[in-house]
Amino acid sequence: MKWLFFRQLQGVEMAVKLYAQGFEPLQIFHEHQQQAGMAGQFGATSIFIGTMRDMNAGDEVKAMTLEHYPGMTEKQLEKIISEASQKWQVLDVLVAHRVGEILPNDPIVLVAVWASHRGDAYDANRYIMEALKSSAPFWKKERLVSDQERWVEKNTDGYNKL
Amino acid sequence: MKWLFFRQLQGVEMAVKLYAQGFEPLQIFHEHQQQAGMAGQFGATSIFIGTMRDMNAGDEVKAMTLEHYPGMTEKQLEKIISEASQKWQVLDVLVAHRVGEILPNDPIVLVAVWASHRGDAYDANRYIMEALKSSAPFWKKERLVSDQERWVEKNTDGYNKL
Amino acid sequence: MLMSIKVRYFASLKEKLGRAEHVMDVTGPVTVAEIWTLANPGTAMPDNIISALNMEYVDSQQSVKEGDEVAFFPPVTGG
Amino acid sequence: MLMSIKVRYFASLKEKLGRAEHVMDVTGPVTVAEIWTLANPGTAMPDNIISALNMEYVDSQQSVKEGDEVAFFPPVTGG
Repeated sequence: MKWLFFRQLQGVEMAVKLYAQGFEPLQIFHEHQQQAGMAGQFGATSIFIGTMRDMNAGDEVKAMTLEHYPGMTEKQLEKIISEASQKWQVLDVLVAHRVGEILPNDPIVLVAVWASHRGDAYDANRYIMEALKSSAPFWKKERLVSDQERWVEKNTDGYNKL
Repeated sequence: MKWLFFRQLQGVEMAVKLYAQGFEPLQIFHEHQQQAGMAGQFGATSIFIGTMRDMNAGDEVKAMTLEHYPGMTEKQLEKIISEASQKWQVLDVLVAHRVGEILPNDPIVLVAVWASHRGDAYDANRYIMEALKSSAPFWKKERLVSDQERWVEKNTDGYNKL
Repeated sequence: MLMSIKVRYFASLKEKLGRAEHVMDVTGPVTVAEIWTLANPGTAMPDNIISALNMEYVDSQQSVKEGDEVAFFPPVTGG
Repeated sequence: MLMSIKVRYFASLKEKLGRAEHVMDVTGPVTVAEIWTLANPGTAMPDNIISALNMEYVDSQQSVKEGDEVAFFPPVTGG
């Protein structure tokens, strides 16, 4: 498991990790939880995993490149986690994201929130994910089965149904 | 991994499992995902894990017994999953719950929802969890550090902050 | 009409009543609420008690039929 | 006042402009929007392009100072 970036935020146990390869969300989650030493304190854990689909906008996609802005990406993710931890009572937050070349069924993002109560865990997780989608500097370029390449133009709002 | 009850619901891949022991949410999740054969289809997975805390209502708790109503519990959980799958576009749902004697830090419940898009995964997961809390027949009896035993009287609404 | 009805209790109610289940022969028509009264004479059903008939939630005014399973229990606290 | 400013482009904008980053010496005061114009004469900033200054989102009317890093990129599409 190799990560490009890792930082514990001050005060609360929170981590942002970017992976150039070998991204196993369940393993990262498990290791983080084991290390965090919160046994008995957390009653609610909300986990979101985003995974690459083999179809997008009606076209078959065979690969994708995830570009990011090293430095700003981490800074924005930390800011998002910090905002969430001010809005909700959370014990720990872990955000991990892939960068580089990925294939369908590869995981892209993990957001995990540990809290005493489920309302906080659910709300903080979703807030972080929506904020990541709208403000963390990552960009996706798809390679279609036809070998045509195209940039994904914008993310949709996850709260509204299409 | 031993389970008391397991049923695939018709039409969609959905499963309800009750465990009398050996409940490992991440392992159950992973096995279910591997067997479901959805690679490339799901873009969003929302997971909720409920875990026993060592404190409740201001008291230290050293153990808990989870009672259920065999037959009705499964029936109500299936009904909840069925309702969720009518309200949202989901690809798969897994609900697992412990019964019997548990200790602090032991997992109690797992709700996992696989969907194409994150809005459906988040909404369906939370709906299932709130419905489980309000209508699946499980009852908790706590044993305090003082050895006093007491039944948990009611669940709170997870959407409202206390 | 003589009916055989299975009656079950759970959790704190089971402990309070000192029994988990029993089978009653009753003459119908009879409702879920009347099953409680016949099964627990002199003990009013506590306000928070929930009724189920054949593993579905029901209003206690629902009628029962031969072979039905009636259950009474306190608010659920799983998850 | 002569300032050295690092300018970066990402994703589709980087491909369109054919460059990822460059350092410019400019005479201030100057805004983020003016940095674009000086760096890309004759090319209007596309409507959807977002500006960042030292890795924070900013309005393009924000002023820059010596040593700042200015970035331009299309809407983000991570997660």
